[in-house]
Amino acid sequence: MIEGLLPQLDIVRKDFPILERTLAGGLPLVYLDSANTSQKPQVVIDTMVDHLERHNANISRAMHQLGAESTEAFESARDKVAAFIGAPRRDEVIFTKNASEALNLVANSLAWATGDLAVGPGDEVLITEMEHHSNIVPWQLLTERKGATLRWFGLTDEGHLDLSTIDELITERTKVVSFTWVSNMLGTINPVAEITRRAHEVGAIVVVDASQSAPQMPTDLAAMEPMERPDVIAFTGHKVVGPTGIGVLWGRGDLLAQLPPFLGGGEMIETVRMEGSTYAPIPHRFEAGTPPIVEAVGLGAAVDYLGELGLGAVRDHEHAITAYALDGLATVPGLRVLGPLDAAERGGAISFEVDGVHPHDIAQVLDARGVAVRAGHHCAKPAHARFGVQSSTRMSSYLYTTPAEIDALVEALEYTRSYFKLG
Amino acid sequence: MIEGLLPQLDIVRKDFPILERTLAGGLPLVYLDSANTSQKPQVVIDTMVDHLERHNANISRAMHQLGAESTEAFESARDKVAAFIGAPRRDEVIFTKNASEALNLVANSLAWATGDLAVGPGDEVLITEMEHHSNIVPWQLLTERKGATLRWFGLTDEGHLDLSTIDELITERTKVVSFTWVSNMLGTINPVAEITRRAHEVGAIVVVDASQSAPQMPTDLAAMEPMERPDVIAFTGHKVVGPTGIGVLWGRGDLLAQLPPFLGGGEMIETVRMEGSTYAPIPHRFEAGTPPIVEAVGLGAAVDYLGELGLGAVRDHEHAITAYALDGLATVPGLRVLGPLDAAERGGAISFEVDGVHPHDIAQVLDARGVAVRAGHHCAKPAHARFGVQSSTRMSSYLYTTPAEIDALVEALEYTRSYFKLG
Amino acid sequence: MTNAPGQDLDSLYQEIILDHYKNPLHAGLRDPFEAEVHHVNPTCGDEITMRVHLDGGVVSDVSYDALGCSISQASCSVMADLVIGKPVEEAMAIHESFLTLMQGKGQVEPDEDVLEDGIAFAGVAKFPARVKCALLSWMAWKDATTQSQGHSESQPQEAQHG
Amino acid sequence: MTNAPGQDLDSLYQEIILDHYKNPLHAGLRDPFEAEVHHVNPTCGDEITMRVHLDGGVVSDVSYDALGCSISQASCSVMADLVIGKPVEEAMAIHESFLTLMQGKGQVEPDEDVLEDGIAFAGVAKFPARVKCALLSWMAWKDATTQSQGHSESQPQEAQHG
Ligand SMILES: Cc1ncc(COP(=O)(O)O)c(C=O)c1O
Ligand SMILES: Cc1ncc(COP(=O)(O)O)c(C=O)c1O
Repeated sequence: MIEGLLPQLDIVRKDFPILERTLAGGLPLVYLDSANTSQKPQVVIDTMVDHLERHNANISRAMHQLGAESTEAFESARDKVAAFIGAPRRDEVIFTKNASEALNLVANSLAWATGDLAVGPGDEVLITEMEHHSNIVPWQLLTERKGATLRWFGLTDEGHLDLSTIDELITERTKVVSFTWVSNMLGTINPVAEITRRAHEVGAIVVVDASQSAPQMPTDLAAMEPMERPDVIAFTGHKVVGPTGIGVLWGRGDLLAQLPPFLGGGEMIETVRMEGSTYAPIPHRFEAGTPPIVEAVGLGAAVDYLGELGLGAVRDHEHAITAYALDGLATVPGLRVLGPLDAAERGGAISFEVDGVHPHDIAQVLDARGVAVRAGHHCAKPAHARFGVQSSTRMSSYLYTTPAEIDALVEALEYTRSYFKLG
Repeated sequence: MIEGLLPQLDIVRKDFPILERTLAGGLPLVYLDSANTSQKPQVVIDTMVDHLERHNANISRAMHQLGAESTEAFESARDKVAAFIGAPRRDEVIFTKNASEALNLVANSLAWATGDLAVGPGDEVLITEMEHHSNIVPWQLLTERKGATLRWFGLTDEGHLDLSTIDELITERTKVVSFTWVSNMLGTINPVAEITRRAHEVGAIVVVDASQSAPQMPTDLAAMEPMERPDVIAFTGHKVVGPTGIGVLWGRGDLLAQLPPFLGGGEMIETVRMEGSTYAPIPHRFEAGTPPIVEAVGLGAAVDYLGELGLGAVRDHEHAITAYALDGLATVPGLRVLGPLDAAERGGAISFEVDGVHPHDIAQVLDARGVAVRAGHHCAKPAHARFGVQSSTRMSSYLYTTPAEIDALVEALEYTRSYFKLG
Repeated sequence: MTNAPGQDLDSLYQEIILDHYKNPLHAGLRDPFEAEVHHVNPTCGDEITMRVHLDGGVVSDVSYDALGCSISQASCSVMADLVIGKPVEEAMAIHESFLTLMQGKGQVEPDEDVLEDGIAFAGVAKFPARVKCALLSWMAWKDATTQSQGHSESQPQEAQHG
Repeated sequence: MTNAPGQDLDSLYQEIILDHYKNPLHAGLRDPFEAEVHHVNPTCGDEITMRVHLDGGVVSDVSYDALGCSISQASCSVMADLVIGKPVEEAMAIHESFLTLMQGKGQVEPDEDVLEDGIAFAGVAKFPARVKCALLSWMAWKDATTQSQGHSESQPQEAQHG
């Protein structure tokens, strides 16, 4: 018996209807693609259905009973999300469509900022080589468009940020430092507090992509020391057992209030005249148009579900499964893991190469055995390039993953090697 | 018996579970707020549930069976939406989070355009006084930020666009003309073909907000004469019996291909290096990050549902109900309808004032009778200002609305007058 | 016809509220004042322009020009009447107590000694969509008063949810 | 262990495909050429650089440098071997017929006289995620050939869905 697994894992698994599905050939589903998107527990689906069948109405704008119910459901989802990340204030929680939009919201608004926040020639934005494309391209667009300079942390061979250059990289010119809490490719957990403190010392804004950390580790912003607390974090609903179509931007209230508007229209206004408009306070200022209502409601149920399991317990489970998987993968000849080899330093996404078989072909053979993994660049081309590869295979576990599923993966990898007639 | 109602209306109503709900005091729901958001048929809800319970996976990126199923479901939703609006090409259909995002996508991208599409000092963007805030604020932001000029069509007392000024308004300086097909406040149906032709004659881009027309009237872009076909249309899922969290931008392929990217990240790329990126062709170019997958799937089911009823039949139904409602409202003393009084010239949203009672108070009393309407500015403050009011009460019907519900509204309005002791 | 909904309505539209609505107290904009603010309920467009005049730590005048529904108009009238003549500190305490009442979802028992006519709004707390109507003028007053005191609090605060 | 999935796999990974993968024909970049293109499968990152040399209306050479999975590599090898030496028009017809096969979801019967070794890809059409792999080189070839003919078609076209 492995230590640290979620208690009553078999009962937890019953919460996820899709895990009962069989695939072609009657094979059971071994879902190891949770860093890509997580599966949904019944309670999330049921909450959404109940909303659609009984309480559906537009929010805020509607004065009637359905409108009041829908508004209450939507705004209490905001409360739940605020509690989930320990947000200092509920109105600092902005609903977006996904993590990508949240990150773009910040980068795009900064392009129109004036005064202190303005970004221009001579200014620098600092990212890292292990970012997801969604935390690279928005900053490329910003710096290209405003004539600023994009810089980045490189990576060590072990898949950590190379912090040896931090003094050259974080300087008085640095306006924004944006980096991922946990890498979706290498699995690396980054030292958020340390980098944030350094960035704050030079007055930079710190944006943290929490897309992979929020599902797997407790987040408690209010408990962080203000100097070490990021100014913005972003994550996405579909990776925290919630639906697609919803993401979260948390931002320090006074920073958000200073940012120029992003999308205009609908409920983000204070008053509109043809000659010009004024804008509502946060969070509405950044929620133009009809928001993802049923999605927010579903996300509320999702974070409640995670809260009941306990994020600490989820982290322990991920840690145990990841350690078990690293051990198992180490037995496969010719397999090389990209990223830290110590489970304590990483999240539950493990990317690897196998000599002599292309990742697509590995994923294909695995799929024929019912094992669902991801093959490709995982929206992290620069990190792949850093390790001299074009793509990799990635297994990613979550709270419902069992050791037996890891065994099935390892066995399927052996089969893959034999299928392609490798020694 | 009123002519033009949907055949078997009582059976159609059974498709919508929420219509069976009762409100406080056991009252039946009379839902007359469909221009705000429409209710959802069972088939839309069931399709979403089936997707979440059996096929949930991220799209494109995933090579496994669930990924293939999810991608297939998502992309076939694109086919369905393309068919729904008669899009000349399926890859011209872009999924956004709502209509507001779709409109902002165009305005925001234009801010970064170079060459022919660039908008700057001396250039003009033309909108109208009857637009929803979501088709005003994005253009205010664009013109303010780029030093261009925003102009607009005024309105006649009957609630039509005042086209008498068209020669002064559409000139060689006009870069964009953006207007609504059907007003969400006045109900007015605008002459899309005529305005588009005039705008195209001067080389302007034509953007049409189809948020209120798409639900109510057949749209067949391919059948329109190219000179009279808008370059972009936008609409929103939740008003066409689909879920929240999804909107649609259709745009002429060569125009979209010329626009600079909007949101960066995820799947919108061709290749990413730290030094710079290149972008994918449409539609992916404008679909950064994980798209609203289950929402697209739900929208696909929604437009299929509407297609089965037939948009012509839906339009006839709306016309019949609207005519009946206009007659009924005319019997209420002190009631003044804002917008055209001929049902043939308008959609199913009817805004009105009642002497001596504020719209909030009307909506409140109506709600106590189970009648759900909207009170306020309906995100159309300038149109309200044009008619010298700050807010109004709006009833809006849809394919499931019955004449008996209109009777209930009229009766509840009488009651409101007596409650507030008006003669 | 059932009477239940009518009863509900009556708990919202108390006679006192309808009276203030028809005959608002202290309406109009007057001099002197230290601060004038303009607040809007973005959802429905209700608007208020409000001036506050402080004199030796006392709310000496509150004058306003308001457009809105019965609840927002009556609330403004009640508020002005309650705070005029009170020391700022006491007026702020009344504000606090009204806020608590409004955010109490109908569970908070109002204190008539503090709120006087304001207790008529107890029923409003059960109608979440109307709470903002009732609070519009109170928020404007607080903003204007704080500004009058020389503190600037320019960003209009939104009513806290829940 | 069930054998069903294995059978499925074998329809995808035909011997011919694995052979071409291990020993690709016409690989490498050669002179002369009129057009060189670089295509990427944005989903997985597979890449190809391809040169086309036309001579008197005939595809005289196709040379390439490709990174990718067995399907995309084998497909490139088969394609090059098929079109080299053919008149452009005939080569385009082969392209068309391969495209039809790939988009047929496994319902289209391939014509061996036209596609030769290409018929081995019939099984790929049943794996939607792999269709793009099989088409990458074909799309690159079409692009390069069109450019060689003097028409510019700069925007890489994506495989049509459905
Ligand atoms: C005419 C019109 N345009 C735009 C919108 C905005 O749609 P959404 O709020 O879904 O973005 C609406 C509805 O709210 C509308 O009625
Ligand atoms: C680290 C990281 N950042 C950002 C994203 C983008 O999330 P989304 O696609 O939901 O916008 C992802 C997942 O795809 C991710 O893993």
